[in-house]
Amino acid sequence: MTWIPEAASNLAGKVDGVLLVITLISIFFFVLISALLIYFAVKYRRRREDEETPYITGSEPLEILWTVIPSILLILLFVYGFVVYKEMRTPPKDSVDITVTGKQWLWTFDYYNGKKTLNELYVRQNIPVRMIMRADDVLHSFFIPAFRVKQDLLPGRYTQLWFTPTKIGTYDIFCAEYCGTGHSAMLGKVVVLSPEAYDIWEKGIGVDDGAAVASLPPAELGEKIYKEKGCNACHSIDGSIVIGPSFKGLYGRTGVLEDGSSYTADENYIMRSILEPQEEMVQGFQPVMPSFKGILSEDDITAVIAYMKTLK
Amino acid sequence: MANHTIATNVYVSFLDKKGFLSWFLTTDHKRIGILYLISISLFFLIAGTIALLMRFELLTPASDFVSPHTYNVLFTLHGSLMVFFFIVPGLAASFGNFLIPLMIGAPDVSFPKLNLASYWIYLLGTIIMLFALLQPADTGWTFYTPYSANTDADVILITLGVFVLGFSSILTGLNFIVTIHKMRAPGMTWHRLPLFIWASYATAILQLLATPVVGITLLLLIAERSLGVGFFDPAKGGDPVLFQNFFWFYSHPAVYIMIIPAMGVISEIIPVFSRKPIFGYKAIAYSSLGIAFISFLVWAHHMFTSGISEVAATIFSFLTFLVAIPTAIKVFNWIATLYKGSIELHSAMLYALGFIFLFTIGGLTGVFLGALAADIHLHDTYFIVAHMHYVMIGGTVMGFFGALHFWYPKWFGKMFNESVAKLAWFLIFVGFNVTFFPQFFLGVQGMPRRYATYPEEFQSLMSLSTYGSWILGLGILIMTVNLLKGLFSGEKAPQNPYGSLSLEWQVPSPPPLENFEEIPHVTDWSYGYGKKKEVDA
Amino acid sequence: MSEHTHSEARHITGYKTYFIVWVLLMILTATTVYVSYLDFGTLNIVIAMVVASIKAVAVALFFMHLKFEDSITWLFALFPLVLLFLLIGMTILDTFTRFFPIAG
Amino acid sequence: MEKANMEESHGHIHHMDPEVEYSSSKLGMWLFLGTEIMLFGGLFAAYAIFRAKYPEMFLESHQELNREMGAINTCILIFSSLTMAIAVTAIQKGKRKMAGLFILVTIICGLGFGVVKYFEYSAKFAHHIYPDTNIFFSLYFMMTGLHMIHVFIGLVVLGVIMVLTFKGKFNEKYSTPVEMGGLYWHLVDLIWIYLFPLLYLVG
Repeated sequence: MTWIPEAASNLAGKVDGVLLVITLISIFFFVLISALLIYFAVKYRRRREDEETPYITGSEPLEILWTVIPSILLILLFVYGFVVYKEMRTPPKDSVDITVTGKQWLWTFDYYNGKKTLNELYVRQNIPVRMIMRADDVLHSFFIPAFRVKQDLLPGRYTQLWFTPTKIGTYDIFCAEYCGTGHSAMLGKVVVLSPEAYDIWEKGIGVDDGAAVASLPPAELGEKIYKEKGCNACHSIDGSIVIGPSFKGLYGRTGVLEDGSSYTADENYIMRSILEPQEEMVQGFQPVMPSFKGILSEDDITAVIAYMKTLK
Repeated sequence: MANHTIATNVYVSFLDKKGFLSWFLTTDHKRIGILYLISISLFFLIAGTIALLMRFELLTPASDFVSPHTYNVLFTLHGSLMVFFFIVPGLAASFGNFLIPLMIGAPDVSFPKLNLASYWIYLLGTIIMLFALLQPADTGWTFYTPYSANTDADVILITLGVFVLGFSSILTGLNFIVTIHKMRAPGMTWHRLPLFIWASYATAILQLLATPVVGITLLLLIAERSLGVGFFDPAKGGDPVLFQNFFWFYSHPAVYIMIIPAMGVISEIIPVFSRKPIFGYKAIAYSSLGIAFISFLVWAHHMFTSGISEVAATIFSFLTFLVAIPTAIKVFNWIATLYKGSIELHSAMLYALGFIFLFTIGGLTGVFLGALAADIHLHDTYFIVAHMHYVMIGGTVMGFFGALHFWYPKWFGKMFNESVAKLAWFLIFVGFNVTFFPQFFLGVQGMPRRYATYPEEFQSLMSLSTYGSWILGLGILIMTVNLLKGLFSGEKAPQNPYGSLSLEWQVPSPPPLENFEEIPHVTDWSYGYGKKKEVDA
Repeated sequence: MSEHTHSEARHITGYKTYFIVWVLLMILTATTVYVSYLDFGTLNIVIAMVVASIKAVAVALFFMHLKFEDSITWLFALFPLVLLFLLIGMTILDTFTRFFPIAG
Repeated sequence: MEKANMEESHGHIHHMDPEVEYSSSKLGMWLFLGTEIMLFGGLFAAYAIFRAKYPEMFLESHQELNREMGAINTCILIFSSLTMAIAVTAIQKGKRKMAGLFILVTIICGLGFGVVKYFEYSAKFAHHIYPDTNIFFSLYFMMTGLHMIHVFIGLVVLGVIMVLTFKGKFNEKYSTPVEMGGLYWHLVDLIWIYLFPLLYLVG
């Protein structure tokens, strides 16, 4: 295990610099204080009951010394932290905009090129990206540890952050602001692609990358989609109700809708529920699910249904 | 030092009167202190048990012990109970009540009936809180909007409970300020006051003037849920970040309400067991006031990533660094007090030294969070959790345990088993570090806080943290049993077992009903240990 | 220490003083209502607050006898106002300096 | 240290020196008033922010408020402050009956304030204006509502003090509760002095 996640953005090295300097200063003071503490506690331990101790009540030069030195150090640290922060908060002019919307408990990304992805952010190596951020319901916080960036998303107002991804790879996106039951399941991935790979992704249809996925059996593809597109944040596979109904035994189930009519969870009902979730609400659930129109293809939905069928 | 009080064998101890009503209707500050002590200890144990449950759930990445919703309820309860029911009233109300009149040479606080009323209000708050447990909130102890305004759980009751508790805190602070101003014994000038009194004074100012702001904030949250008021609701033109501004205007000073009394305790324990005058008395005394004042000016350092303006973030970061200075001064002064002392490693002293050690880590990691760039990465991760617990457990709780062991003989007139106390200290110290030190690394690696489930890459450190919590829990259990056992079967405590010069040790243990047979005449400060040379500082 | 000196008899304010203060308060109330019908732009709120503050000071000094209190009372009467300005000032500072940088 | 010497001369410590008790109560009361200022402080801060954010809403919405009723209430409250101040001076001079009567006038004024407020609130509800109408009315109802609660508490406190005054519990030597009640009532007035222009007289 490494001390700190891989530095995969232009900002990461700079933040690490601040962390390192403070760490070194902290270690110095910590060692100094604890060494003195232990040394004094051992050296001056009480040996006899009637030991004489000197009447020392203070020392002005010493006290000025240990007021002034930490003060100077602290102000320098403030300046260092501020300088890096300023850069972190000032996106370059040539950055591309990607809009991210946080919703309990999904990330939706809208790209400058008209694409739309869910929970997976695709970025091109060495091109600065500015994230324009907004929340649909409650506070969320967009956090990519490998990039050392974090910013809360607010309903009713845009916030922003920026970074230039420098290393090809896949990194975690966490929601860092508590947002309810599915908070810890509000995970995403940021995929940094080489310029060539990015071009291919940009031209491709749908969001899944390549033939390897297409060749999966439908139920396995469905399971992959279930995990990657955030279905798992609200729908369990063990029968427990998190936010929405569990996928376990869902296929073929019958029941009553909000308007009193009955439904049978056949292929068509499930497809409608994924594309227009609010249209036919089952009694007892909140209308909170986003539409997956344009995010899941018909093949994807078929795969998800195939996966559901395996969950008896 | 004052030696006017004659310790006679025949006296009426404040503990002598028996019966429920003699406690429930008491206006004796020492008894009210005990009532608070029992209440806060109970909440400490309950909230601590909840913490153990949470750590048990976090042993593995999946949510296999409790559901995510239950986990969220657990950390909300743990936070709210620990913060509002244990640590905010904590040392200030229990030891503050017991010690302030004794230390300044007064028979009681200025308003004894108001003091009792404060405790009743505290009880009322706890009763409301118990009802809130029926449908517990899942908002976290910070009640951030808009989640707290929209969640299905019952947020109104728990916030109402905290609101009511606030009044207890305000009235206690008010009482202490007036007491310290008006009830000092003759000769007890400001610069002869024990440092615990300075600390209590600074704390009381914070209690008095910061608490009403959280009161109105929670009231507005209640109005938001019940009347549809929209100050924090973006859909109605409100601003969720405004809630955070208001909330932290109280809750940052509240951090100092929690820690300053512990600093006061440490400043009392160290000179006694070093047999040395406290080093830099005035610097420690004024730094308490300094910390209290600056603490009103740093609240937004909890909000650097929340969407506040960059200008505000910069100003608040700068002010945050300022608050580190008086804190550093205190630590250096404590260390210097040890120099050339005659140090006895009594269990209370071990807690005090443990405090310095852990609080230094807590303070230094605070510097990371004050620095803007570093905070962006570390905010809302386990680094915050670790830092906060190093300050709150490593600081306040260590101070609280230290105070318990130090003043135990005075308060209850009994002795506890010192060897067992040292063993418990060792377990607590080790267990605490094993629990929380790994969390700094988890935070740096990006593990967010308040996660019911977590990615597998964090498992080894998370499990280590859970194992540590078991050691910590065992240590606290042993300590509790040891102290309780002492109450029933402990030896009778002498009047002044450590040879302290402070006023409270010059009366019998436990102190008589109105503390002093005759109001003492103070002629010197209470830190006059050691051999004076020709030149007096 | 000033807080300990209570040797002088406590000050009793005369009815006449109260009456004068009351007349002043009424005149100021009339003024503030009158001014609100005129349009001075942003000055309106400034005038309203200045008038209100004069009234508040008059009430505090004479009705509440602050004029005759010791320095500690003054300290604790004024310190909350300092904090209040900090709360309002810093919150406003945050709210109205939230720039959203335009890139590209 | 006069206090020190005085205290020493007292054998029974629970009968605190009346001077110390008096000055303690007064200091305590002022501390409490500071708390009250901070309690309203959050609302004042919210007011400042939202007024700066939505000046048009404030201008438009405040026209729904009845300026005359606000002005009448201001006069009532200021007058009640005057009568309360007179009551304090009266009891300090030992005139119990006069003090009691002026407290009674103060209470009547407070009730009058409540009645006017009742009509104001009813008029708002009749026009379907509620706390959730917009931010301005949220502020209006929260600020005046919290103030109204303080008026009611003040009335209860003054009611008790009035009865005790008529019963002769207070005199020129001991008038602390009357003075404390007075301080509280003046604070209620003081807060209204700000609420009136902020809510009723928006430019």
